[in-house]
Amino acid sequence: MSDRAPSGYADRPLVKPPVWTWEIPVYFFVGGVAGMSLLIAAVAGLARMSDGAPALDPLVRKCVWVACAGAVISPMLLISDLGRPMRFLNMLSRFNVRSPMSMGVWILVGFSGVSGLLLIAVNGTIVDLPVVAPFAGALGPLMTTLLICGGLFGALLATYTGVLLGVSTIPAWHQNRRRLPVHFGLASLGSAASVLLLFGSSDPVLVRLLWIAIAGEAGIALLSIDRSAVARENAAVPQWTRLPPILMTVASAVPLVLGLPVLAAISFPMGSLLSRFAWIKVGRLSAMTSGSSQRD
Amino acid sequence: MKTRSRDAQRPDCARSVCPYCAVGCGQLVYHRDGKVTSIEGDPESPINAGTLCPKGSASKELVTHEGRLIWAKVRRPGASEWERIPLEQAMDEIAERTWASRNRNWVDRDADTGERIGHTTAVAHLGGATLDNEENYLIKKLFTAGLGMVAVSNQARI
Amino acid sequence: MAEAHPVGFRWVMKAKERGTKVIHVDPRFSRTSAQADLWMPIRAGGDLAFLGGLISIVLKEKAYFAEYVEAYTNAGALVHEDYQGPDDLGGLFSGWNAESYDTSTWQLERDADGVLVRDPTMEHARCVLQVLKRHFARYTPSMVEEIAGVPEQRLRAVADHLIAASGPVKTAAICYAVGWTQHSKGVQIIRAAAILQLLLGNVGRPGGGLMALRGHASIQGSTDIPTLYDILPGYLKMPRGGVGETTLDGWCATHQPRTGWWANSRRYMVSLLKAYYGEKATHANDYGFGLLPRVTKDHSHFHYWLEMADGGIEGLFLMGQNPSVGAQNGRLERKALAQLDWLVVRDLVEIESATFWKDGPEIERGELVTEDVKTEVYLLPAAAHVEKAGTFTQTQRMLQWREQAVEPRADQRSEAWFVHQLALRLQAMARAESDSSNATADRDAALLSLDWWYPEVEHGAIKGEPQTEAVLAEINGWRTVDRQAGRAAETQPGAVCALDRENHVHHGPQVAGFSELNDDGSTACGCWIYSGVYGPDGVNRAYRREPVGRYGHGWGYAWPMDRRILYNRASARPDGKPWSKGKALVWWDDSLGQWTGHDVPDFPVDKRPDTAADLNGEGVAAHPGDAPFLMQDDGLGQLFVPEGLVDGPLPTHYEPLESPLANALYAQQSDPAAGRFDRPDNLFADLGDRRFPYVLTTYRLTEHHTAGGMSRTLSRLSELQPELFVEISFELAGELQIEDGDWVTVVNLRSAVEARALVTRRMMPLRMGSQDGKPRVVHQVAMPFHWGSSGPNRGDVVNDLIPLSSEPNVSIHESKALLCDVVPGRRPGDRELLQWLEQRYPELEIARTGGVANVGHGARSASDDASEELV
Amino acid sequence: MKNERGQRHNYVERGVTVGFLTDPTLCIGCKACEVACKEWNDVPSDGGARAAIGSRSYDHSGDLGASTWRHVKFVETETEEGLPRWLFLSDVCKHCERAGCLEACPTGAIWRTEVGSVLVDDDRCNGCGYCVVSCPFGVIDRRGRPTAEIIGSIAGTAPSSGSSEAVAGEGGAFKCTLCYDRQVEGKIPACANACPTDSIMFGPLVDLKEYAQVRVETLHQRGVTDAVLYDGQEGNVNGIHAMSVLVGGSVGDAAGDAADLWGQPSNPTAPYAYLAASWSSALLTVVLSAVACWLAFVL
Repeated sequence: MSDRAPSGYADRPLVKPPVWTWEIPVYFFVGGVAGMSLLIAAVAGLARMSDGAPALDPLVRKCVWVACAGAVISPMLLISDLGRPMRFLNMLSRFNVRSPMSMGVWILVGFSGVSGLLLIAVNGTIVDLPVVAPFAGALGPLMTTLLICGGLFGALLATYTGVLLGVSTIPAWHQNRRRLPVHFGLASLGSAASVLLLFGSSDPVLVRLLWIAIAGEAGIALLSIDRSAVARENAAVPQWTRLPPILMTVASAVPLVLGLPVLAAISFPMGSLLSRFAWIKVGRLSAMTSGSSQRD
Repeated sequence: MKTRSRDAQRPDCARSVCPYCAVGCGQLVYHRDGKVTSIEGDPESPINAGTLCPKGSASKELVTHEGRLIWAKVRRPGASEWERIPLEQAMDEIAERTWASRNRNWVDRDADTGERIGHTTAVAHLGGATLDNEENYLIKKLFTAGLGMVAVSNQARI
Repeated sequence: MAEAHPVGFRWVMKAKERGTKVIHVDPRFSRTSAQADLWMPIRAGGDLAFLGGLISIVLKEKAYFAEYVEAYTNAGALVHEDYQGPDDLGGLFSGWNAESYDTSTWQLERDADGVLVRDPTMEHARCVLQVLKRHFARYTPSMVEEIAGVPEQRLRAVADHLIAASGPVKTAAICYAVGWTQHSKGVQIIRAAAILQLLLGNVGRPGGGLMALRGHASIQGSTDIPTLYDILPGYLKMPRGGVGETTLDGWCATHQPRTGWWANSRRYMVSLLKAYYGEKATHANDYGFGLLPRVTKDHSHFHYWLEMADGGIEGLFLMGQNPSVGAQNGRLERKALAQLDWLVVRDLVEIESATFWKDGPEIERGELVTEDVKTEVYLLPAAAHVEKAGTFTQTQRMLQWREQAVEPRADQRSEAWFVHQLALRLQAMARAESDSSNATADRDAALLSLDWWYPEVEHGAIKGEPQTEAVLAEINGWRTVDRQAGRAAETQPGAVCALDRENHVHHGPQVAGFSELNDDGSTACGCWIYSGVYGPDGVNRAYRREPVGRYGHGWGYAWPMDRRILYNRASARPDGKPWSKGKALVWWDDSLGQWTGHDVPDFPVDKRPDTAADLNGEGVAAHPGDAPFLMQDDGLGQLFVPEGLVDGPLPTHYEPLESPLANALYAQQSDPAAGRFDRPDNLFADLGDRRFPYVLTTYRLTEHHTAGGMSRTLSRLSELQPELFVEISFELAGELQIEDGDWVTVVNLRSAVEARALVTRRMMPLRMGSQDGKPRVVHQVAMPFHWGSSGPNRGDVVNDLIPLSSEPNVSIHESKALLCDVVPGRRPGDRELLQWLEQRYPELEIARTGGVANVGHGARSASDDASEELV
Repeated sequence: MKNERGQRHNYVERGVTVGFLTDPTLCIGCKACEVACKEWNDVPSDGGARAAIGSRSYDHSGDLGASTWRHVKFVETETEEGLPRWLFLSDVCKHCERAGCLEACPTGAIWRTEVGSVLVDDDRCNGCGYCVVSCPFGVIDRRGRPTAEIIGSIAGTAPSSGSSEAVAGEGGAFKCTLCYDRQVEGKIPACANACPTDSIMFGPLVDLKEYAQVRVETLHQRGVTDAVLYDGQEGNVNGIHAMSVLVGGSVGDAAGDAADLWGQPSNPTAPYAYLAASWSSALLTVVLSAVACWLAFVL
């Protein structure tokens, strides 16, 4: 036998790369921000309860506005990425627990519904309507349940996208199936806080939330430096995919320490958005190098 | 769930033979409304028992692809493009040219021995291995037995 | 076979599953080799030496099937005393007179009554078997290794398998294709295989024989009913000028032997003439024999194409062939088309041969300028196989009728329609001219006598289509009707398509077979070997679809007389009993007093096996009851061929016309009778020309079809093989420093072709003897030839690399064994290609300019000794 | 066991689970299966991710995908004596017993037919692409934009004829349908029907499984000692309906390196294996972030 290896298929990709384009990473970011802002609204509303009704202070109002904006933009992004956009309603024809895509769609529907109601509720016009008057008493608990549901849907919307990638055959994704939801959740929390800061809300809570997110991201970054997916060692990984962790930790912490929260509120969400693109890119590379001869 | 089954309403099915190599695989040519819908092996043929090779399997595309010539064309001497020509006019022109070239180069007798030759070598023919026996018979009958053309050849050269 | 006849290979695979050994001999390890038990790499051009080696082993070890050989072949016949073979005359046979052979010294001894003298013991010094033994004595295993590159123990393995699979109880089959025929000694290679099969007793027996795997759907049909220059339907020879064949009797003198089946030639020729000229063929005018044109030289494809290249041809009909890509020396072929006054191309697609004036390589290279090409080109769409009814004849001689599925569109027509419409017009012109003046009576006698009676049918929007069944009926043959004696009221029973275009009764009942044909004008038959396909019972046997039994009788119609295995009398012992129970095919049944079996007996049905030869009998009657080979004059298998081959009675190894090796066996380098068409645009590399160190061979891929017109235009086949490539061994790729997938240019004295390198272990350098002390290694490269300059999937034309040449007997070209050089990188662009070629090989420029070499052309090749030329 | 081409079967009515068994020791690499499949199903030309010449012997189809539902693979290797050995295998969608694509599909377009095959309903599929990243064998793909561009941009081979004009069925996910429409007619799939040497065997899965064991055993007796059965029992797809014998791997190995040689996963894992871990992590994050927010507010 000569030393010549047989021409086989060991170096050919075992699995197909994702077909998604830019709309999906943007949706991950927008959905995440919208989701987490509703969580912030919920906690804010409940934490500052007064006489049985959640406080609808400016922060909560802003959060609901951000959530609603996300609830409008997200479906458009998802639908535009579909191979056949006109058939998006087919997604609502069944509820498939085993499919993160199907669950995600229903989470988004739930989230949009609740944030819509909250938008109306928060603007107070509903309260003066004569027809609503007799139920005035029930408004407080209604608002509470709405906020709780909103917060829940919001947090799920921000984290299910991690599951969407984690539950796949792409090696770089499924090997990080536990880390991705946490990472997307924290990134969304921090981004939501940053967005609210940028919208002029000076509530000190936001800075604390940003700190929490930065700390979380730093933890994840430390965890993944040691081993992480095949993507890291793979030479073909472009350099910019290493940027997001830095933006979301160091580049955000320093401005905060220097008392320039606005700077941090720009750096963190940028890192978060870039991170979504990085995970899609790494996913593609991982698929293309999934051949058995390249298995790490 | 719409099944695109071609045989649902039993279109006619012609029994044919593959046009590619000389193994002679039997083919079933399904067609509907004057169009070929699919071609597959004839299961009863003792030669191919319903199977086909890649070329035989591509027979449907062979007879339906848009690259097939549809209209008669002529290229006039020196022209740089084709031009359309009615088929009947093309046949007339071809007949005239054949008649003229053959008569201009008719060899009736051998110059030295006077023996009757009765042929022309100025009009030639090539082809035949992909044609039907009936077509080759008519070609040889007209060209050789009729017009006296001897430069008649095809891919076989036996 | 798996490459070009995949479904044929189905049955080899079925046999292999039941234990049959499959041996594949090929310079390239192909998809056939992948499933073979034994692959035999061979130097292209060494096939005859390889077969000679096997024959030599079979003869030396007396491993031949003695009883079969003694009874059924001319092994015992005695060769003429003055016969001398290649060993005596340096590679030539006795009778060579510089141009051709005088075959008188090849004749076999006959007694006073003309019967062959045969030595039953086959020991006589001059008997064919001993001549054969001496002839192949020097084809020893070591010699075969030196010539063909086949290692000795591998040759031994093949011999052992063949011998073990032969004899009374077993049979071995040999299948071959153009890998053997497309050589300058092609016919002799087939002859060597025939000798091997006769010696092993495999001819005429089930699972034995020699099968040609032919390439086109009806190429067998196109030689049975030939659009060829030298034969008429049924392999009757065309009359030749200057050899005393002015009359039918003259023709019969040379083509109607007293013994053997060909004794019936006269009846077949007269019947054919009655089919051609109908009532105009009478006893008085020698049945119109004089109307047939005379052949005066070789009018086959290459010969008349060279006349065309020199402006000697005005018009050409291309009907279903694409010579610009499919024929050899493509540059010469395409430039010759530009010399025509008019060209008619009938094809499914716009093939390269129709667009040579528009986008052919010569236009790109400036050798032809569109405006200067005066050829008028008619491009007429052809109907596809599903758009017309008719018969194909496949490679086992079986006619199969195709039903028409759909109508052709717009101007698409069948060839039958085209020829019919052309015939009507030409006959009208002839009639018009002959009415006005009878000066042309002699010239147009044939055309006016032509019996163009065909009734027309209308289908879809098409009018004037000749009825295909009527043509098949004419091919089958009928009893003629004397039409002058008043119109017969109605058709007679057994007549088929009996009304002509004017609805008059045209002919009588069909004949049931060629045994009913007469030479008195009472029968007409378009092709005697097909007679029986459309008999008096009105059944179109080519249309039958009920196969019965092991050989599928009842499906289609195998000529002659639906017989599936020819010479099957040889599947029984001389006494008529089968050689063995397992291999019984046809045998004598005493109770019936007839031959019977699983196939139509290839023997007079009621002729007892022990019948003695009738000394003055006619035809087959002259043969004894144990002479299976009816077509041969003596009814015996011809190990030694005294008559009929122009380059020798026995196969002899000669080197290809372009070879890296000197002929190791004889002084004569290549087949003396092979044609080289020595012309400036058809040069051959000389022996030992170190500028062309590699052997080039060409082949077909499963995914494409010959010149590509029916495959490169289809997306589903093109994407399977999208680009032209050349298969190169790892060793050669190492020497040339090229990687798998790189561009390389394959170049020789004809042209240069660029292709992707497919570096593979399936091409192996061959160790062949030694050269100045060192073991000699010969590299081979292999290229598929499907690509051309038109259509969606384009590439260089590999046939541009191959010179015109012609094998002595059938003038087939040699495209399987040539020389080339392989240069890394793509070839120069079309504009600079010719200059680049002439720079590399100055003799090209000398040939083109007629002798003036331009000094300014830079580097000279080492072998150039021309004196310094002024610019 | 033989492909029944003459008679019509009634597997669909009787709900018999059917499948393929592909035997490379009978395959002659002619690709009739690729062409017959495309002709019957009108699959457009796969000008997309074309494997350039020279990278894969005579295999220019590259990979299974949206416009290549049958794909003959070519492996050039050597025998012990150093003679060439050329192996062919016709690859196809596995129609897994537990299919990743089917479970991932949010619209219910991918369903399991009465004969146990996994079928994409082209009228329902909206091209979300999630099945593409859920197939452990890398078979199903979305046709037209952007897969070709993505692969092209990464693999550095720009799609050779990446024609821009719309491809038939663009935007939908496609794969082998096991010729469900032919089966409804009682006919066998187009690829098995065309296969000249019956290397592709179609029939009830139970019979195929039984025949496969016998075939592998016969091959071993005949000296093809490296023949192994690849039936997807490893991994979590619970077996595949398109089995194949694999040759060319090391002798007596479980299907490990033979699978690698032929580019098949030796341990195919459908993504449902990751659901629990990933969702639990997500839910944990929901709770933790809620708590984090609470703390941020309360402190």
